[in-house]
Amino acid sequence: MTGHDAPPTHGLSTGPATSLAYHTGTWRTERPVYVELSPPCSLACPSGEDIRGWLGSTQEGAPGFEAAWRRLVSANPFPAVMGRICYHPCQASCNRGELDEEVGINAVERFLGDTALAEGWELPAPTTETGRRVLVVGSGPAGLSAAYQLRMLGHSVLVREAAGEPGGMMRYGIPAYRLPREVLAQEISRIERTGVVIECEAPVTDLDAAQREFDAVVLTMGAGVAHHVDIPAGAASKIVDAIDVLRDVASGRPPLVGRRVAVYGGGNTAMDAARTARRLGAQDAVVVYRRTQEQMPAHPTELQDAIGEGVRVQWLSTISQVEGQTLTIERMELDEEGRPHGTGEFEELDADTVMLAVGQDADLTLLENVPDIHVSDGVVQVDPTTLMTGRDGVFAAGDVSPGSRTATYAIGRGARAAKAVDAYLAARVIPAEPAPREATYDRMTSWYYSDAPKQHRGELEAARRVTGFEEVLTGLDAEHAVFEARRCMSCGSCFECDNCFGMCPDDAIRKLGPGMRYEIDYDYCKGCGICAEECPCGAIDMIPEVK
Amino acid sequence: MRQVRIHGRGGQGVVTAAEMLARAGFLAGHEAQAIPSFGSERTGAPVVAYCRFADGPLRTREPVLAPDVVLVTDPTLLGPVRPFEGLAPGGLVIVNTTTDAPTVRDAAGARDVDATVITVPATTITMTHLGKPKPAAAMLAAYAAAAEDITLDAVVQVFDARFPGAIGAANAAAAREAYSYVKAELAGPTHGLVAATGKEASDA
Amino acid sequence: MTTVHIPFLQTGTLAVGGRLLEDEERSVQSQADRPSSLTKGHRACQGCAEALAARWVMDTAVEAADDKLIVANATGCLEVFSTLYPESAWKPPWIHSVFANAAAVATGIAASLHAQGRDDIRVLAQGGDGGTVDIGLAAVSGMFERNDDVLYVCYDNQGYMNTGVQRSSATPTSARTATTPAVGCQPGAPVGQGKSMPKIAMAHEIPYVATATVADLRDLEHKVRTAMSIHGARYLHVLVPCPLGWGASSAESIRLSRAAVQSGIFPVIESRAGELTDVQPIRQRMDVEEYLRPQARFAHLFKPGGEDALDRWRAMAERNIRHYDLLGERS
Amino acid sequence: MREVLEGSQAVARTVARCRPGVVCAYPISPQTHIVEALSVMARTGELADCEYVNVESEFSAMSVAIGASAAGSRAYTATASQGLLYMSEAVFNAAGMGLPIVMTVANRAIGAPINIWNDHSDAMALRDSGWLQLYAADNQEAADLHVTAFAIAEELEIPAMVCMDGFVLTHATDVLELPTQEQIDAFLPGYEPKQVLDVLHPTTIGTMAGPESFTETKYLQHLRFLDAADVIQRWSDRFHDTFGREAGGLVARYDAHTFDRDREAPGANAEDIVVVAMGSVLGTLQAALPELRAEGIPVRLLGVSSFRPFPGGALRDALGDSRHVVVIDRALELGSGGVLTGCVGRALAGTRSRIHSVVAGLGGRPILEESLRDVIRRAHSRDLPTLEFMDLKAGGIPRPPVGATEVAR
Repeated sequence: MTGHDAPPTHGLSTGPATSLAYHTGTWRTERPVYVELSPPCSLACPSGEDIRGWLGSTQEGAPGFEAAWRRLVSANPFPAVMGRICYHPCQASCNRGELDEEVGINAVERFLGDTALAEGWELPAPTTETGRRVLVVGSGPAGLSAAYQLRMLGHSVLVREAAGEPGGMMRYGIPAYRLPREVLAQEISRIERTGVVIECEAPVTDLDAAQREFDAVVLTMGAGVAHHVDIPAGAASKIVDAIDVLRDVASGRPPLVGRRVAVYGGGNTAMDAARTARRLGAQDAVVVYRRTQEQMPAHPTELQDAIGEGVRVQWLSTISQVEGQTLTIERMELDEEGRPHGTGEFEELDADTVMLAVGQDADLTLLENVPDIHVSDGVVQVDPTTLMTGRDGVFAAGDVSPGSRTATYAIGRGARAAKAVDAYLAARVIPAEPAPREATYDRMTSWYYSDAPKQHRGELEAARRVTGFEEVLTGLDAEHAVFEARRCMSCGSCFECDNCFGMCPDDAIRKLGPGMRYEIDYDYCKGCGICAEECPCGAIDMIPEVK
Repeated sequence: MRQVRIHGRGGQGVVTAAEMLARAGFLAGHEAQAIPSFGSERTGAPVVAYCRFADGPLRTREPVLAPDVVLVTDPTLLGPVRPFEGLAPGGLVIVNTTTDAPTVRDAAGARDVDATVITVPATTITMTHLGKPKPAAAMLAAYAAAAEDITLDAVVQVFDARFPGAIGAANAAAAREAYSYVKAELAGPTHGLVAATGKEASDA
Repeated sequence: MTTVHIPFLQTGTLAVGGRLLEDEERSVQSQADRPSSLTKGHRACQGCAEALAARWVMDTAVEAADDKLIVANATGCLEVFSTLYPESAWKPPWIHSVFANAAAVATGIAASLHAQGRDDIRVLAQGGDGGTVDIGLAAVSGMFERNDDVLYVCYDNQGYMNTGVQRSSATPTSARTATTPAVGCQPGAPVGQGKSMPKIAMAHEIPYVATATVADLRDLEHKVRTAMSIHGARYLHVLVPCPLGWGASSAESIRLSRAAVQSGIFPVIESRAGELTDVQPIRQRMDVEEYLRPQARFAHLFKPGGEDALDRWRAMAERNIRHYDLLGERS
Repeated sequence: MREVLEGSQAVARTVARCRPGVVCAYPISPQTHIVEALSVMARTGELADCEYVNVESEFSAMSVAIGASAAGSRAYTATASQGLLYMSEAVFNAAGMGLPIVMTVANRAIGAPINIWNDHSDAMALRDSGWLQLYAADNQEAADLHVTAFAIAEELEIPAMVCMDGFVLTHATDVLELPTQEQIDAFLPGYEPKQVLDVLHPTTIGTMAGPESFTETKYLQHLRFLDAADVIQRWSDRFHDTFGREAGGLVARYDAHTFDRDREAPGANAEDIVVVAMGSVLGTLQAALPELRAEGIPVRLLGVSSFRPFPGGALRDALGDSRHVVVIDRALELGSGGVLTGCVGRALAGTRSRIHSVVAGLGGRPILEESLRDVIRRAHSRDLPTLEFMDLKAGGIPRPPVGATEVAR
């Protein structure tokens, strides 16, 4: 060389990966940010289950089942029960329904519940004992949910039940072909093993006394009293309350209902009553309902199941008179606002028994002399946040309080009451919950989800069903349950599909390892937005850089 | 220095002939140089090549302008390419033809040029042995017979080296026949195959 | 062409990875310690699919070659944005010579390695459509016909994007470019011009020809792996949307690739020795509009007078669907 | 061993003995015989451990050589004329990347009009390509130069063209002595690339340089060219010491009387006319000039062996006190004069030298000894213009005979 420096190699060769010196992050006008949104299933779940979470654990197969179940029972101690009787509003709102068919959440829940029973998994023991005592009045789903959650929080809980067996409507209102008694008993006794004490045939009659004995009281007496309508009826007519029939059957005293049964009403109890009538020997079970199918409160699956078992439905019909075995039915029509009105056209229907299923009322005798607890519309009025009644330290949840009368809702309200009681006992205020951001379908990139139809649970042949109270729906096996769980799109929550990591043109995303998700390297991220666009579950937001 | 010019047609092995001549000259103890003059012409077109022998270094790259020896491998070229042009006085012209020297001189318009003209039916001879109209070996053998620059052995040797085997042998046979032919004719001038000027006749 | 059998998972083979996958089922791109052969700090435009495809291709090739890969790169965006002295975004040994000669440089490297007895070191050449289909075609064709041991990868963004979006012979009909403006009676790139490089490659009857897009990583990785398992001349043609040149949002590069495939516009195929051996069927049929409309270069198709051009696009899609049986109607 | 060989054969055999790893071949006259000969040797095994690649163009020939060189092989190709221009982009590129490729250029004119014969306009067109250009005066030197060219190029990491006159040398047969395999193995070091595409030590070759670094890149390239003169001379000396004959170097000096090549020949005197030339015309000059000496014309001969780098210093040394130079030029800078003359003129700037540019031998026009003597005589009698077209025909280009067209008939 001529005394001048020359580069080590010619033609301006350079070392590998020296571009790291150039930070392309300065080009960015928008930045990707990982977010955790609420999936529509959970938002729709009255029990507040972390459905996406427990489906996620289930996806891992057998090693994940127990973790899935534990995530599930943290909100709902009755997965085997609810996996059978829940009307799963989660599925109705499932984003996967937009793609092919909704995820069979309920079936997976039942699978987990049954698996837990088979494996003998126990609910967790409380980690502390507060020494505070709480009385729960009633052992239906709201009561047991509240009792379980209170126990988990370390309180000592006594449940007093007026009936001979615990379970409330789960036991007395839902036929065994939908919920085998053994399953219910196992899940209740598992709650008892956490330390919850249930006393049966122990009606609470004195609230003041109860309050002296306990630090808080939760009222969950339910709505087990049949509502009555006035129908002109002859003496020879046999008119019974549907809820009583169901209770009698559940108590082992099946009534005689005759060959032809008419059920009056359009709710789930009407469906249960009609299907039960078939099982009790009725060859003809007719549901008489004054409105249309679209308007009926019964869950569509219940209706379908009933029809599948030979139940007939007479729409837009009211029973105007019962004389002996003859019912007079008036045809109805809907006005512009969808309300039924009589048309003056009549027909007759033969029925040995008429079952009334036109609603149920709460048993409020305990509150008759308690002026500071306000009852309105037949239910106990509560603070919508704390569920506390007008009386300090007395809370109410379930069918006795306002809201949807389903077991699922009751479980959610029971849990909420427990939380409120816990805050009350600690003199805390329940913090306001942030408004959830829903993971809507339009955020999703559904392309990435595998094509997969829903795994339908097997059903007993209709002919076999009506001959007994055998359970109609069978469960999923493990393989199918995992398959079904894997249909979950994990809406709004990263499930580590690696799309963002793999599809970043700028190599600007770091993968942190299993369960740890990813980290964006903002030194290099140019903000192109591909990660957000191609995130299957919509878990990345692009937000403007503040300059 | 001896300078040779070879006229022929594309495909007759003119360039090979020049190279073989240089090789033969080298074997004969000379410095040697062969310069083909190339065109973009194809088979059948007139081609010329040059060769030089010397006993000292050969440096010039000039084409041969004043040849001591001219080889014409195709009698039809005698008119068009003027093979006698630039010929050194008393030069040697060897023509592949079945005719005689006077005919050659007439055809080339060189009736009075001071030169020795030798004719040899090289193609006829070559066809007999090789079966192909590639008369280079026969022509070089005729040259060996007519002048001291190269030897018949050298001609046979260079062709055998370039074309080992049957082709080399056929070329050698053609060379020997052509050599004998020219030697015979040089020994007995009565056939008129060697037509010389007055000066040449006394040399012969 | 979902060739990796994977039990049903949330996202199957369509996503990059998935936490439920076994190690051996994982794509190269899903590995936390993937080679990242084209690493961060390069200066590609936001959303550049070529940068993405190049990393995908090369990472797979590097893995398949057991880290023994040498790359020759044609002039073009990929070269310019990755190697502005003194910085280089490449990790493997890499050379850029000129625009038209990547294939020939690769041939030289392969020849050298063979002469050195290093057939274990593999050679990959890459360029854009201009460097491959137009100016580099002779060198590519020569490399093909000699069956040189080179995998040539063309990143087709359908134009000369590096120089400011001019038409190449890979620019599709009616696309607006700086040299085919959207004016006149036949706006955009002329009808009846252009050529199919994969078909040209197939005509050479080389051991392996395939097309791929950035819409299907596993398919692309599979094809690179397949190509790397073969010696001789191999060709991979990858469609890479260019947000700048196509007039699309930087976030849409993958979506557009998907639309190109699902509409039938870009057939994803495999060929061996000139024979068509595999075709990726359409999974969710899309209309060509889903591909065309987001691209500003086709905006004039959706204005009055654009109907004929749009019909031509539909016809093109139909022809591909028929020719390649993209809906699986014949199989 | 002295033997009779065609120039192309001599080059091909010598190249083979330099043990290239990759040879690229594309036919173009008058280079073709070289790669033909190499292809035979590749088949017979004489060219061992070498990949012989039949490429589809000169552009790819150079490109394949680039790849091969960058991958660590000694790479070789040969071309001429249009082929050199066709590969020119890659030619510049190889130099810019410092890849020590050796290429034979069988010098030939550039069209149009198309012309396959010899002159120097092809290599001259690429004089600024960053390659060394070493010119052979005869076939012995053409063969020998390849040995030193590999050594020089590889030491400098600058590619080298060995230029030999097309047809005049490539197709001429001469008595030569080729370096043997053993001699070359002892003389030429093995190729040890300083930059290589190595999977164990990856590097990026061929980056883009912006305005902030391009000037410096070129400046350093320039400095390396300055270094090249010493390296060329050193290898030439070494060759001379080893083989006992001249090959290359910067300039060729000749004895004032015998015109034999003589490295010890003194510089010219003040009264001397010095003929400067390059390539095979030097041989013709060697043959032509003694006659002028005999006539009493004080003429000296000086050959340019290395055209790139241009050896200004060595040229001035050899010219000594002479200020009268006749350059025989086989390439024309239109509107100006010979290309070599321009370089000589720049080297002699400020010396008040009288420089004639004699453009000769374009497109294969034979350069005749008598014509050369004529221009020197005229230079001596001060009758030679600064720019002379040797043997220019009066009346311009011959025209087709009138009426000799199909249309006219």
